[in-house]
Amino acid sequence: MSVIAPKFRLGYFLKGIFDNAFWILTIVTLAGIPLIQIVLFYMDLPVIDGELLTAFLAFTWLFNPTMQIPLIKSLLYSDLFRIAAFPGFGFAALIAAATIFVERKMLAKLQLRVGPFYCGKIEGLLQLAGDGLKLISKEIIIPAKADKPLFWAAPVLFVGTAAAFVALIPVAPGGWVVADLDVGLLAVFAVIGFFPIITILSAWSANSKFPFIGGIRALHQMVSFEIPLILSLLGVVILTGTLNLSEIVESQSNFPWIIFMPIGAIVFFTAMLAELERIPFDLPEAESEIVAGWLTEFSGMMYGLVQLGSYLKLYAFAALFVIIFLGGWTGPMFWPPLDTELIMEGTPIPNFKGDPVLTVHAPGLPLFDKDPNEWVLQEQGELQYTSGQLLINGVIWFVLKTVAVIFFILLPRGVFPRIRIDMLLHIGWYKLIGLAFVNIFIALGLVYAGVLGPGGIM
Amino acid sequence: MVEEHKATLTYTQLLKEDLGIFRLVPEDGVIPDYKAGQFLTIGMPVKSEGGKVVRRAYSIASHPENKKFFEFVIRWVRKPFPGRLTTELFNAESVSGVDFPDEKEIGVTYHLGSYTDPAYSKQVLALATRAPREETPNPGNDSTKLPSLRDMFYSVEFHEREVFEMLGVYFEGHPDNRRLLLPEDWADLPPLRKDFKNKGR
Amino acid sequence: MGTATGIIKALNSGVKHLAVKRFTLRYPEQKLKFVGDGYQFDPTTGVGIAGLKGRHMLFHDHCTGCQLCSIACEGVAEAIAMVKVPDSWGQNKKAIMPQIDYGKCVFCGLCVDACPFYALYMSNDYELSSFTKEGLIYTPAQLQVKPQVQQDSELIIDKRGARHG
Amino acid sequence: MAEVIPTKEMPPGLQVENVDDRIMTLNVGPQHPGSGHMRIIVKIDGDYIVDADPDPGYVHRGEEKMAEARNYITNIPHLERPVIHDSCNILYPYVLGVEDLVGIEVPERAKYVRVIAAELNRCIYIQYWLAIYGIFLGHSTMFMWPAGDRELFIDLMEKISGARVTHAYFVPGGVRNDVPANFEDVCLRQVNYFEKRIKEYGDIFYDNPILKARTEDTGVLSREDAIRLGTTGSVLRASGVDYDVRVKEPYDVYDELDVHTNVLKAGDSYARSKVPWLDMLESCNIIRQALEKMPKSGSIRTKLKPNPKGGLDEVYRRVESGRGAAGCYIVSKEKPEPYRLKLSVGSFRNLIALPYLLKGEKLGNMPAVYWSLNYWPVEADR
Repeated sequence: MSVIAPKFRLGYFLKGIFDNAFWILTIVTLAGIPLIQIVLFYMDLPVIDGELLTAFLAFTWLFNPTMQIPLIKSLLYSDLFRIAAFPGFGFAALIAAATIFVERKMLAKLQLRVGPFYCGKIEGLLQLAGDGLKLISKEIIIPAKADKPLFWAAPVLFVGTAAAFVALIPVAPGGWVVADLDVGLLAVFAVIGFFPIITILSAWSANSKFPFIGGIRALHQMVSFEIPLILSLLGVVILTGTLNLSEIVESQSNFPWIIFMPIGAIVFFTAMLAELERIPFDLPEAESEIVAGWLTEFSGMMYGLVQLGSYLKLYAFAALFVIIFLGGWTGPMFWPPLDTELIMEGTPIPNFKGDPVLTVHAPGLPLFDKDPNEWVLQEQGELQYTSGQLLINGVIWFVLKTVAVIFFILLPRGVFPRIRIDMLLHIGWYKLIGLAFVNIFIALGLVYAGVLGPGGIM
Repeated sequence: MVEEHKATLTYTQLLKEDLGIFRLVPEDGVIPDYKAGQFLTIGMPVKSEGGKVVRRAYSIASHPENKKFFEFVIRWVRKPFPGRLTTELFNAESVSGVDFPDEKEIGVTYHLGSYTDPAYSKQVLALATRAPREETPNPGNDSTKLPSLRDMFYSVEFHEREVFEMLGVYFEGHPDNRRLLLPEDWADLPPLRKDFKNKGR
Repeated sequence: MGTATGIIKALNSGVKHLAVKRFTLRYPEQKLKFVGDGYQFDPTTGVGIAGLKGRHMLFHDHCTGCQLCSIACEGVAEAIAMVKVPDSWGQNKKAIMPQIDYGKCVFCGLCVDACPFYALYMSNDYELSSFTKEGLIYTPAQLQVKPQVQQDSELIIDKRGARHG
Repeated sequence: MAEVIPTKEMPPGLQVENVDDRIMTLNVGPQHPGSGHMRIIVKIDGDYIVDADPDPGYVHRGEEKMAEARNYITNIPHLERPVIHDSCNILYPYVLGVEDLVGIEVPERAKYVRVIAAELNRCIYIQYWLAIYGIFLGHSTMFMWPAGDRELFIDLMEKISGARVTHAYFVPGGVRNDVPANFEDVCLRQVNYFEKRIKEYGDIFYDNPILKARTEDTGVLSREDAIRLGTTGSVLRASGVDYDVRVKEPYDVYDELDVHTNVLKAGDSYARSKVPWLDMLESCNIIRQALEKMPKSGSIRTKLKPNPKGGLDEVYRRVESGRGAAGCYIVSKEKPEPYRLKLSVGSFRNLIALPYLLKGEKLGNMPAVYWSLNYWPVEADR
């Protein structure tokens, strides 16, 4: 029995549509068009085929079928794309969204229920989008006497820090990382060190008791678990002799480090759960004790931002685990890469006399086969060449491994209850640090025995 | 129903180290007729507590036709608290107040059960007493008062608080005579009195 | 090592349930099947007949307007009011019949127990929601209509767990 | 001369507290996800609770006063409201008491049906309680499983009584209607399936080392204190007191059934949460026995006068409900309505142990201790 709600009136409905249209037009004209102009006329633009890209050229090439692919390629290789889309924020956010979906459905399956079911027709695919819309449309309430600037800044800072963490993660061979630092691992720890500060600031600024207790708990937890987190990775650093994450991955082309350092992996995984505030270590958000911990006073999209940040963090930690212990993108190729010469120079086909009359180019992947800035790099003497197959193969392995790790991060939520703060600190300071030292001794033993590491047999 | 008389101790005999026979003769007033469930509350001023009169209820052991004295056979129960009625034997199942506006009294019934004694665990012991009732109650400050049993049975604490707010019976000696279920700003009659009318029904 | 085995046992139990059938009843598509035609009462023996206590059914040709159902309801929910009906019946000289407000009714069924003339029964229909409070008041004419109910889902228990099917 | 600090005049009714810097007062409830419909005023020093004061009454609805205006039959739907998911058991002492007052006998078959319905209701209650215990400890699976498996018993109760939660099924003189045909088979099948599920609860929750580490040795209530505080039900039995009204003072046909009392010695939160779990197994046993011994046919209800009156009398009857002994004290004055009706319920009696146990505990233990007391706020308020 579906009846239109009695309050419905066509006039209000139309007025709503006109209102929306008016505001969208206003914002587009006042902000959108200037933004496009700034991007087109004032930003550094790439060089394509020896010609500097200008707005005019970009618009022209947009409708020129032969120049579309180089144009898109130049976009793919620009820094903006890396930060916003592929190895950076967009990719991570996509995996985070998938994580939320998988978490809901998997937990529902474990608990003999169906989970999100109706939104998006198929198994609640669009539920997350619905939740996002709901959060955006909700009112943001700020407690009286809160420290407003800090309170506003906290969620943004949280997402920003999580995104900075994501920027350090390499996902594919050939420098597919936003920031390829030589001290990548140190940078990771530096970024992780920001989270407790943001947490305690937001908890303090809310001027409320439950966030305060939650913030103090989060501080305890994060600070005490950072030490085993760092110590557990020292073994790998000793063996590889580098802090660069890409090089750590490349050192595992034969075998992942988890084979030699299972203890380190377990310590890192446990400390990771605590850093992520996942069950069984979700004390800062323990709902039955302290409402929602340091998230109690957040509402609307502020809460949404914190959630987005924490799932980005989850992806980044899972990726870090993959990079350090599971060998990152290394894995058997799905199809063998073609020789560089085959793609670039082609195979000359001779006629019966033996004179080459025809050159056949092997089909590469059109977007990924060649760097458009090749000639610039050639002149600078640092040409990088990434085969499209290698890239796609690497990304697939990386995502598969990350998803597997994420599954194991999600699983405890259905199986374990929350633990208590004193048990948590006991685990952190007594057990995990001890185990981390055991792991370091194993690594040192391997080095001094000459089995692995710099100068080792392998 | 409750009368207070002075009485003299006329005879004691120690049967065992913790069991004795005591006889009391009331100085004024007569010994009432026998009724089932009759008991006597004996109060004595205790010097160590500043002359406060401590009351305890005892069953009468004398023959129903004996009109000369009350006889008691009293056993000193040492465990767990010396000198008190043992709580190992009894714990409060419920304390319910009943309003009797016609008799100008408010009855309070303690239902006591026992957890440990196999003989008593099959039944519930009802202790009933009554307090005077006033037409315009002022809970806590009028004559509707009873001695609290909280010292004897720790478990009656919340029950007595409930009776206090629901019927206005103040329990002397109760450490925490606050409201329990009703709102703090309740200013009407105690709701379980008969003259408190439900709105509607 | 008790800790490790406990953790592994718990994880195993959790993962095992990923393969168990889901228990949820998907309500608008599936509806539970109930016993019988609803709760009825036999005043001669004084014993009811099992069934769901849903929306009432009023048989106009049995109702005498004796108000016993209304009196029974007074102490419970005051949901039953006696109203005039336009057509007159031989057994109902005053032409009054119960009108039930489902905003107040608690579905205890004491009115059915009170009726000595087999006039008031309860049916299997439980979908009574309405946008307005007035829509919850069912007049004698509405109560006369036998509800159309399609309820076919039952609890199934097999090797892969219990489910509604 | 000490300077007299001028004090601001406070509005009447406002209290000024001496604020200690170390002590923080938390209002846990009534809108707190870990309180239920009550407030616990908790004072914490760091992570330790120094004082806890329960403040119930948010769902007080005056059932006892309302009962004085209604007759013995129309009271039935009202008196089951305090614990709607244990409605048969909360109604049981009232029905027994009215039967004593009016002086009627219950047919043999009705007694068995009552026992079955009461045990089914006990399972429904304990599963609901267990679900909330699970979510209080952050174990969301333990919330969903019992809440789902509860459907098995709700389905059975609905087949018997026609309502899913508020059954209004017991009446003085028996029960309102006979069980449907082939009920025995369905009941046995679902009870057997549920016994298998109970083992799964053990794997994921009760044998979980994290749960044990969390709840063992917290909120320990010794045997002496359990007796002294007058606790009842699972709280008492977890402290090592062998007491169950079903065994000690059998009502209806419990004396013909083999009822085993589950007693644990530890008296901590873990033991208090484990006793109800064992009770569910025991309930399944009792249901099976009762189904076997139940007369296959016969009268189910003794006919009562339309408006029964009690004599000038009073009666106190008690039963073992999901939360412990539930008693009903009825004072009758030759009227169709009770003169005074008092419900003595397990939740209210266990509430007294809450401040006693919480003092000195950590804040993180508060939900575990609080809910292990088998406390149902609505029932305590009545």
